[in-house]
Formats: sequence, C-alpha cells, structure tokens
Amino acid sequence: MGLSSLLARVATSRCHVLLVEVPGAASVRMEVQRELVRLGWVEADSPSEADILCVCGAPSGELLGAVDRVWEQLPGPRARTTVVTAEQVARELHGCAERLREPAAQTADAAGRDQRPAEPDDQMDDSDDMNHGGMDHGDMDHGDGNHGGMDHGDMDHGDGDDGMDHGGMDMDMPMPGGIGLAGQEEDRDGLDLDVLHLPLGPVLPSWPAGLVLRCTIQGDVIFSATAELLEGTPAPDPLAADARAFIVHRTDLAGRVLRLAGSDAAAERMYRIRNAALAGEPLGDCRGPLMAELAALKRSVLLRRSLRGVGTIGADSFHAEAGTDAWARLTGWVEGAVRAANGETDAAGVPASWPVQAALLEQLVAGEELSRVRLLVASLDLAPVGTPEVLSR
Amino acid sequence: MLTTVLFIVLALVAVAAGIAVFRTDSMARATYALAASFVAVGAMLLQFNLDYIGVVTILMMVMEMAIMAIFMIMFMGMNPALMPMSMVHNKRGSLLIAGGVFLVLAAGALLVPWPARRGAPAPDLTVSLGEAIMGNKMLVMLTVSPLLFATLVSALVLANPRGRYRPYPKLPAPKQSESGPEHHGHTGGGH
Amino acid sequence: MSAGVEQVSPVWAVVAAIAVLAAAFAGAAVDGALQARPGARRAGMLAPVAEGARLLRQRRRTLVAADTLLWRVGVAGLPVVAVLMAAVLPFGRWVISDLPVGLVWFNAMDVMLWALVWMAGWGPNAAYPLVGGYRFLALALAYELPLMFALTAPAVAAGSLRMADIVAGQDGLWYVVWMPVAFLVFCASVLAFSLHRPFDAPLARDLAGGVLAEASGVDRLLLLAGRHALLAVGSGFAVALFLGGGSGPLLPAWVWFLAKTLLLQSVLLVVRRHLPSVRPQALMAAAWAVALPATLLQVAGVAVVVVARG
Amino acid sequence: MYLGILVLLAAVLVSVGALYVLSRLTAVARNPLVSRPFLSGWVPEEHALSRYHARYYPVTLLFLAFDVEMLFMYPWAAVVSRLGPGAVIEMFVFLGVLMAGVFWAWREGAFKWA
Repeated sequence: MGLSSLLARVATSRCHVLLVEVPGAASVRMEVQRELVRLGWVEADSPSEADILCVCGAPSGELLGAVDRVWEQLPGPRARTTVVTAEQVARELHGCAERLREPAAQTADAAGRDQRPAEPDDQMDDSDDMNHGGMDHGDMDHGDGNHGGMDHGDMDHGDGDDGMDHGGMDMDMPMPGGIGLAGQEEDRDGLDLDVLHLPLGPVLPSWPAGLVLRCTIQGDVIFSATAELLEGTPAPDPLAADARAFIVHRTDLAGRVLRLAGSDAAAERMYRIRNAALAGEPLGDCRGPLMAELAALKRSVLLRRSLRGVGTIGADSFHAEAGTDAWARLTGWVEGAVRAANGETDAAGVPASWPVQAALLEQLVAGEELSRVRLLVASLDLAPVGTPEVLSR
Repeated sequence: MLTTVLFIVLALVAVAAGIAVFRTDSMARATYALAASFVAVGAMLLQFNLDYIGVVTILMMVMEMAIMAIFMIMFMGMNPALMPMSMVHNKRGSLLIAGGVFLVLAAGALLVPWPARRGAPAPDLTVSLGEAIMGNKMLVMLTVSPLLFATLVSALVLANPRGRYRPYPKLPAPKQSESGPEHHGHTGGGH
Repeated sequence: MSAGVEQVSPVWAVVAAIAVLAAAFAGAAVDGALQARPGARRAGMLAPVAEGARLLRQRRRTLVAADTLLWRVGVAGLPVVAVLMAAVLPFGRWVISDLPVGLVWFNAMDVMLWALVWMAGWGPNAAYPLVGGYRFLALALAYELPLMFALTAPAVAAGSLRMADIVAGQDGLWYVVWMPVAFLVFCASVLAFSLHRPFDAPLARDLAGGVLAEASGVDRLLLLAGRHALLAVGSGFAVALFLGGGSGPLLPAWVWFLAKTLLLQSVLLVVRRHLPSVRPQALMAAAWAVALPATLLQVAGVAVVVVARG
Repeated sequence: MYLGILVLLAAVLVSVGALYVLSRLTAVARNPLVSRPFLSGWVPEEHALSRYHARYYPVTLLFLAFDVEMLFMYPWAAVVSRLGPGAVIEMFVFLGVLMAGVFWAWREGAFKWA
C-alpha cells in the first residue's frame, strides 16, 4: 500500500477546506484563514471541492442541521472539525490532514455511507403549494454507476398527437428523489417560467455568518427573498474602542468583497494586511500597505465598474455611513482602516436593529441578478461587531 | 475501404441521433442529439473534400443548437427534463410527409442518370467559393444583406417590444389576487 | 506558399496530445506559483501535482436525477476539444493536420465549448451549475463575434485559411505589429473560452464554483485540466496567428514556438490574477458596441493594405 | 489529412478513459456518491432542471442574424487579395448595414436585461 499512502501524502499537501462560520466566531475563522495561507491550502467554494469541513465556532439548532447536511455532500476522503478557539486551529487542521491520510479509515467511511441521500425530512415545508400531491418516494433507482443516464425509454405515451397534454400526470408521477418539479410564475415580459427556491446561506463561501436569505429565483434573477439570522441576533458592540479590532474588521470586509468580485490578488493582499493586524504587528506598519491598497483600488477601472451602483441605499441608512453603494463602501472601509492606523478614531454609528436591516436586505435584493446580490450582501456590514476576542489579543 | 466504413458509421450516427431526438424525454438531450446528427453530417461533407462547407456546418449547427436549447427549454409548456414528453405533433401527417419526401429523394438519387464528372475540382474549394460569392453569385450577397438587417431589426422589435423609452421593470408588476396562488402546473402550449 | 510548415505522420498525434497535456500542466504550475504566498513560490509550482493526486483520490459524485450523460459529455469534452483544436496548430515546423481551412476548424472547436460548458452546467441538476452554464452562453454571445472577426484579420493578410500559410505570411513582419486590435481581442477571447478571469463568471465564487460546483474527483480534474489545456492551445494559436509562429533566430522553430507560447500563456495567467470578474451583462454592450466595430475596422484596414499591395 | 485528427481524437479519448479507470483504482470508493445539490445546507424544494429564464434571449436573435454573415466572411478572407477593392467595398457595405442594426439595437437597450 506504499503507493496509495504516497498518493495520500501528496494529495494532503494542498487540502481544500470548506469554512463555516458560526456567528460570533469571526476571529476563529480569520485564524483558520491565516493558517490556510501559511500551509498553502485552499479555501473551497463548495462541498464537492472540499476535503475538510471546518466549522468555526460551535453551531446548534438549524445551523448545525445545515452543517450536517453539507457534511453529507463532501465526496470523501473527508474530515470534519469544529474549532472554537484560535489556539486550536493549527492542531485541528493538522489532525484533519492526518485523518485524510488514513486510507483504511477513509475507505471504510466511504463504504459506510448511504447509497442515496436520505429522503427529504421535515426540512421540506409540506404546506408548500409547490409540493406534489402524490410524491411517491423512493422507488426510483439511483444505483451506483448510473452512466448511461436515466432510461425513460419505457415511458411510451402512445397518444403522441397531443404530447403536451399531461393533465394529472404530475399527480401520479414518482418524482426522482422525492423532490418536486419547479412551479411557475409570471415574469416581467409576460412569460410564465419556472421558479426555483434558492436559499443563500448559512454555509456559503464569503457570506455573512448565520445569515440565511431564502430567495425565489427565475433564471438568475431573484424575485423575492426573506432574510433571517440563525443563532440569534449578534449584539452590536461599539468597535471604535480598539483600533486594531477596527482595522481587522474592515480589512476582512473589504477582502470579502474583493474576493467575490474576483480580484484574487487584491483580496489576498487585503487579507495579508488583516492577518498582520490580527497577529499583533504594530498598527503603524499596516498603514503603508493599506494606503497602497487604497491607491490600487482607486486605479482599478474594471472593479469600480463592477461595484458601482450595486446595493445603492439612501444616505439616511445606517450602512450609508460607509458609502451609498458597494464601491463607495469598499473604499470607505479601507479609508477608515487607514485613519485607524493613523491613530484617528471614527465616531461609531448606532447600528440599525436586525429587523430594519433584514427589511433593507429583502428590498435591495429583489429584482437583482445573483452575482450582484452576492456583492451587495458582502458590501453590507450586517454585524458591525468588533470581535471581542481580538480586543484581548 | 476505411473511408467507406467511416462513411457508413457517420451515416448511422446521423440517423440514430436523429431518431434519438424524438425518443428522449429531455429537451436538452433532444437538442444536442440533433446537434450530434448535424456534426455527423458535417463530417460526411468533409469526406467529400468539402472542407469549408463541412467544418462550417459543424460550427454553425453546434452554435445554433446551443442557442436553440435556450429557447426550447424556456418556451416549452412543461418541465424540460424530468417529465415524459413527445416531440411529435400531428403524427400521421408528419409521417406521411416524411415518408413521401424520403421516397422522392431516394428515387431521385437512384433513378437519375448522374452525369460523369467533367474536369477536376479546383485545388482550393474555399477560394472558388469566395470567388463565386464575390463574383458571379454576388446577387446572393446583395440580397442577404438587407435580409439579415431586416431579420435583426424585426427579431428585436418582437423580442424587446418596449424599446428604449420604456426600460424593462426589474420585476413583474405585483399580481392581482384574481389569479390566485399559482398551482404547480403544465399549462400546455406548444414548443 | 506553405514553405516551412509540413504535415507530419498521424502517429505524431499521440505526441501532440501529450504535448497539449504538458502545456496545460505547465500553465497550472505557473498558476500555482502565482497563487502561492510570497516565499512559497517553488512549492506552488507543485500545486498541479498535489491537485491531481487529490482529485484522483477523491470520490466522484452524482446527484439525484442528474442528467448524467450530458454532464459527463460536457466534463470530458473540454480536454478533448482542446486537443482537437491543436490538430491544426503548427508546432514550429510541424502540424498534425494541415487543413486548408485550419482557421475555421479552430473556430468550430471553440464553438463546441458553447455546448460542452452548458451541458456541464445543465447535467448536475443543481441551481448553481445551471446558472453557471447559462452565464457561459451569455459570455459566448459577447465574445464570439469579435473573436471570429479577429480570426479573419490574419486570414485576409495571408490570403488563406490554412494555418501554415498564415505562419508563412508573417515572414519578416509579425501580424501583431499591424493588427494589434485583432491580437488583443483574440487574447481576450482565449481567456473567455478557456473560462479564465475576467471571463470566469460561469465558474465564479459567487455561484460556489458555478459549473464546477457539483463536480468532484476525476470529473473535476478533467474540467480543470481542460480549462488549462484550452488556455495553452489558445496561446499557441495566438502565437501562430499573430506572433510569427516558430520564427526566430538561431534556435529551431519548435523551441521558439514553445517559448513564445509559454510566455504568452504566463502573461495571460498573470493578467487574469489582477483583473476582477466581469458580469456577462457588463460585457455585452462593450463587446458589441466597442470590440466588434473595432475588430471590423481592423479587418477593413488589413484588407485595404492587402489590396493596395496587390 | 483527417487521419491525423482521427488519431488525435482516439488518443485523447483513450487518455480520458484511462484517467477514469485510474481514478477507479485510486479513489476511496469506486461508485460515485449520490448527493443532493449544494444549497447552502438546505434541502432542495424542487429540481433545478426547469424552464430557465435566460433574460438575454433578445441578444441571441441579434447574434444569429449577424453570425450568418460569417459564412461569407471566411471565403471572402481567402480571396480578397486577389479580387481587389471591389470585394473590400462590397463586404464592408454589407457589414456596415449590419453594424447599423447593431447600433440601433444598442440604443434600444437590447444589451441590458437585468
């Protein structure tokens, strides 16, 4: 088995880690990200990509349920860890890599998994009118090696003359996987097209911790959404008290927007500044790089074009303190961080209550295309909380 | 020998993919089965040394099918992948027409006394095609130009009737309550 | 006219396939080095090895009621198309298949990606890949016409659609010198059809990886390898069409060709790291109202020069 | 001439197949995992394969109209140096007419959809 352990060793030299952040555990998440950079590992975009599921903070309730379901989607070899304090990070990640390297355990894990996903549980809202009446669960064969695709050859509907008339068909058709078909809704140009329900969050890369945006989409446009915070509302915390926490928080936000906008190089540099501040380097040393980043941002025409006009809000909104659109907020954050590094303190605004923020969010995303929605959500500082752990470091 | 085998294989692929268009239950598969059929035909054209026509057939057909898939999936009155469906309308009539056309063409192919080849094909058929388009077949170009322009304008007028002065709303206007909750359904309608 | 480039025995096709793979690997290595944190560049070069091992070890996934056939065709199709594209690419003095319509062949293969990427998005029966697949079609609608006209510029100058003639036509003066617009549009299109930034919206992070979102194991490996292979072959075509192919002093033609290709490929990889993603909608008007007329003017200019020269 | 392409096709298909075989040997499990789609940790309410609204469909129509032109463009490119100014003028009048249509479409807002 020398070959397979060699393969395992090479494979785990660059693990892909899917991060889940529990509200209030931002500092743990940042510590994990810092460790990933140090190890040369990669943050995964989706469970299919990931080897390791790293939960930052201890989830409970619905969030735990979501994490468990995502865990089932990791293809394997897989390892899962929950990190609660920053001190555990290096050891836990190392332990995960160790577990990934054990061929026997991983093979056993793979063999022990269900051949098909469990039937939809109570997660599915049975009162939903999209639901099919007579869903006949579980008599479709999703056996392994389904190469040729599904064979519908035997479903011969002899009355080909009116092939479109399937009245009542949906009532007795077994739906694959017990999942219904999309229902329809009218769009602006008078077309009746299908509507999908797409929940965004809580397990989603570069997404605010604990936020769930339950969207209905047609194509890639969000028609309506309801916002919800799992694990309760984070208590707003005056953050201007500590310049370091302020800089860490702001550069973290800026890095998230840059990453979603696809500016990888800029995002990495921004995170590097954040990590330096997190590691306790003198704040004066952050000033130079921050100024350089700000200048680079302002030079980037493409970035400005892609962020201008995204998530535009009125000047009276709480979030407008940083700026009235995503571009203004991004540069505003970095400018604020520069000022903090200079030793100037911004007067902290009073954050809006969660219901107000939720209503704003729901109103902003309606009618927007998915990529703009991701950017605009990232450009709002939904929980302007200085992470207390950082303050004490 | 090899060319004959290849020709037969391609012909079979073309026909089989054509049949698959009507046998499958998925709009996506039907569309790309048609594309596969066209690719096989394009490859057969290559066998006749019609390099340009063959390659351009593949190019255009794959592109058109990719676009057609958008419309097929959008405008069919039901789920495009997961419901049994039939691609056949007016079965008897279409069978009759298809059979008739096939017989006429096959009879033509077999019964017409094809003339023997006179002269040799030009060394570069693409060049002669270009010369024909620019030279004695110029009328084609001249008619195609306004035709395409008219297509472009009329297609857009039909697809985007609001024009520049009334931009689309981001969302449909809120529905009146009379229609009631949308039932999940297949309202029918052609594809 | 096609002095300098000769068609080699079909047996060499096997070598060509390996060469495309190697070039893709080189691109991935450069990419890994660029991504690595400062001070770990050398380790970054090994990223494709680690990634290959990781994905070979990873289990494949399929989804409930997925269209497995279309999904697998789309996934495996990317590297296949990249290699088929290379069939008409003159590698220094050699070409596998010297088609008289080599340029159109290249175009046809790149159009195949419309279908394949969309299928790879449609197949999994999941929202993110689906949106990703449709995004690619939107991007394709934007980049394809400028690409086609950028392709015709060298063809007009060489008076032929044969790749060998186009390379031979640059004897003395590379086309990039008097067709800069066509060259830039072509390079942008290479980034676009190989799904690289700024045209990576179909695979973007905001869709959890888009078309890649549900692929794991060897399927993911093929998609990623296909992507790098397309970039490598696309760079090769840019070299053959605009940068004089294998021409250069002293060294053999294939060395020059390889060096230019790897250099251009690396430049494109650097460029892509420093640009943000472009949303298809933001690209559409720019492509049709700016890039398309600019490319047309370029072709017109080339045609006038060619006619004036007689 | 096409033999090279056929060999190339065979070579790459064999390589892809070999990669699949290799992965069966090296992966932790041979059969694929049957999973639900990734929806941030929630269970899908409906299948994603649906009548997808591609809002950019007006552009596809423009594209199709313009793209037919490429049929003429490639042969034209091969012969224009021999045919002289007439061919250039003719083609660019043709293209100019189409471009006028494109600019009109642009003003009509056809390139914006969301």
